[in-house]
Amino acid sequence: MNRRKFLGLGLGLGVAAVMTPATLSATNFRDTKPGAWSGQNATAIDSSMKELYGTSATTEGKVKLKAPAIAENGAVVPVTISSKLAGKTVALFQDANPESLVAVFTVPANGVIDYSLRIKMAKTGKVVAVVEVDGKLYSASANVKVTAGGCGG
Amino acid sequence: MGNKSRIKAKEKKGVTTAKVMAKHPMMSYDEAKKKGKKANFITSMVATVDGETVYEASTSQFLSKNPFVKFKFKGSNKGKKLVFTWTDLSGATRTDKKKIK
Amino acid sequence: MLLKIAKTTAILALTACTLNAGEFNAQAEKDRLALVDYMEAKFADPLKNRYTFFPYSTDDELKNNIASGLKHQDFAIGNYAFSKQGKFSYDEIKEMPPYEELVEEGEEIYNNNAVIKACFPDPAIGGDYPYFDESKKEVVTLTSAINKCITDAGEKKWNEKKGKMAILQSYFAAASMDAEKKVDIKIESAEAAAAYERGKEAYYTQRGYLKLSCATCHVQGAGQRVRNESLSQLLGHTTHFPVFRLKWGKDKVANGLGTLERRMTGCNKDQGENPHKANSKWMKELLYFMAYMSNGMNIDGPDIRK
Amino acid sequence: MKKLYSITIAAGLALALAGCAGNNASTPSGDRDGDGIANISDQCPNTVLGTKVSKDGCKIYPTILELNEKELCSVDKNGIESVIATAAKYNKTAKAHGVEFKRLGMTNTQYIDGVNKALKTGGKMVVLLNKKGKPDKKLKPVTVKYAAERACKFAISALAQEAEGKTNWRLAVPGDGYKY
Repeated sequence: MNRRKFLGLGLGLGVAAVMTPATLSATNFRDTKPGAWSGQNATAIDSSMKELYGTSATTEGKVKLKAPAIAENGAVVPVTISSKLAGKTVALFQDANPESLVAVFTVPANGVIDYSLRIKMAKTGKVVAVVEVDGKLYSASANVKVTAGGCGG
Repeated sequence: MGNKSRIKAKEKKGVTTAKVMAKHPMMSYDEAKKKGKKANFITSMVATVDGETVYEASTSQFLSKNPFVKFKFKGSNKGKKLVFTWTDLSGATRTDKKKIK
Repeated sequence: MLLKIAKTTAILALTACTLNAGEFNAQAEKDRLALVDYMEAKFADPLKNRYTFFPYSTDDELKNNIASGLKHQDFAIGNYAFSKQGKFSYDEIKEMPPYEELVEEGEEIYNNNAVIKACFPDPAIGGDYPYFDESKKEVVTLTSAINKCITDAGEKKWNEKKGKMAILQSYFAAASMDAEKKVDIKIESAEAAAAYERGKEAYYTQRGYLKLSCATCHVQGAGQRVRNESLSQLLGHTTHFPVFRLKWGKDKVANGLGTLERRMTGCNKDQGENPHKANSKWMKELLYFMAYMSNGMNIDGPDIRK
Repeated sequence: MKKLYSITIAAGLALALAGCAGNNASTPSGDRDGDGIANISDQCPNTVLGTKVSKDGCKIYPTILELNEKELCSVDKNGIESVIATAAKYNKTAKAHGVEFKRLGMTNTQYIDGVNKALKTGGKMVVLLNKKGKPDKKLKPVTVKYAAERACKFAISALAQEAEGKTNWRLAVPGDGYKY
């Protein structure tokens, strides 16, 4: 990283910190990119990703996605996304529900890309995690089998 | 509105790990239709320490009921308060705090 | 000299005690050790011993999804002891399990209910039930003891399977785990031994239109699959109740917790039999046998299941 | 099954004793009912001629394991009333022994009740119930004949399995009958 870039980054952060109110500084991607969440393009991973990032071209790798191969219960599927990339945002998609996009994280200045969450999957499907670094997308995917779980009672 | 979020936050070697379980039905459109209720789910989660954002997520109806999230952030934060806020589709919001151990 | 006599007598008395207890639980102890041996042998090297223990499992399953080298205490967490895939989700969900607040609620029930508190002054009693009541000549489960306690005080009995009953028991379980209690079931009379034997017979007898015994799935079948369900083992079954099942808690979190009786009724129904009532003699004796099999194992409840 | 057997014997005994009181006339060494057992040892001195009897002169009932459920439960052979009566008879014992069958939401008692209700109202089908006791919309109703035969077989198999279990359950116990 050259000095200028470094300064620029520092300045950007400084400005952000000053300008945003203490509590809700959120960039709400639901407001800024509504097409990624609902509507005809939201139903598939590729088109939803395009709505969110302007492209669906991703490079496999540099992102780790942990998800169970067989979910204990489709209503509680634990997923963890981690990466050492200096990502700005992280997004999670799946194709087991009516719409694809599950969540978008904005990585804060002191943030670490190591996000866990529990998601719902209505059926067997694919989970895709994307880390965005300066407009470039890195991804990882995993298949999760969802069955009507558990014997008895 | 809503019930208190369960928060656990612990710092180790300059990295704080926070685990939060928000209390929310996370009623998706499909579930709402089946139950004859109105869809409502958390659409945004933000966590701050000393006013600085340490976690920020835009979320959907596909997070589990009483959604659990875990995240990490750097910095010397032991003893400070982690402030966690969620906002749902209806506009309701809830903020809870917990000291970082 | 006097001290010496006292000492000798004490030792003698102790020996007599062990001998006595040993008489009545001798068969049970033999059964328990044989079960531990069987499970350890079965999960020593599943791939190598597939023809003996896993005739229906695929290569892939045996190589990638079934753990090997399991020892006695490992079996306490049910099928997660060997199922690698299940264990991943289990560990993730245990990071902040949905029952935590229910345990707190159970503690509140306990602290605010003088009747319960008087009956159970020590909440860390997870490993002591079921026990054989020598005066009434019957097995008492934790559920039946709680219900007896509150009905004796003139209150209406609680649902034996879920709700307050399971929530209170989850606090007992957590308190027992904190106190590092182990399952400690005693057989101290011929009648108790007979109750144990009936429970054992019930466990190993085929029943229902599917002609399954409990053992078909949870002794011989442990580690194998029924559809996509990985079958847990009898050893350690009672250590972690009540359990929070994701399927039970799907609509209402408070319904997620269930007592041993709730789980057993479901299992009994799955055999294709009209299930026995939670407070029936049959159920209590079955649980008495099952709990004995887990003797010496750590209480680790409440826990999560699918 | 043993219990059922002993109940039958007890009932037979009571009948036989009552019978004895009225038939003192026969000599002790005679064989009043011609079953090959002398009156003095014949606990059932009035068995129908030709009946297979045991040493005590009473009719030998087939054990539950000897019953031919296919025959007994055939509606074509016995008529539906007889089949459902057989079902009811054996299921009562199965229930008392805690071994009654249940398939999906339906206990065997509910199968029997369903058939009886249909017979009363002249219905042709039996609606299957879910676990809440309400008609299960996902399952197709079955014919009365099918339900009656199933109820009959379920009742007999439950008892047969119980009887078998008494002799073979140890075969599954590690350290006992189960070898590996």
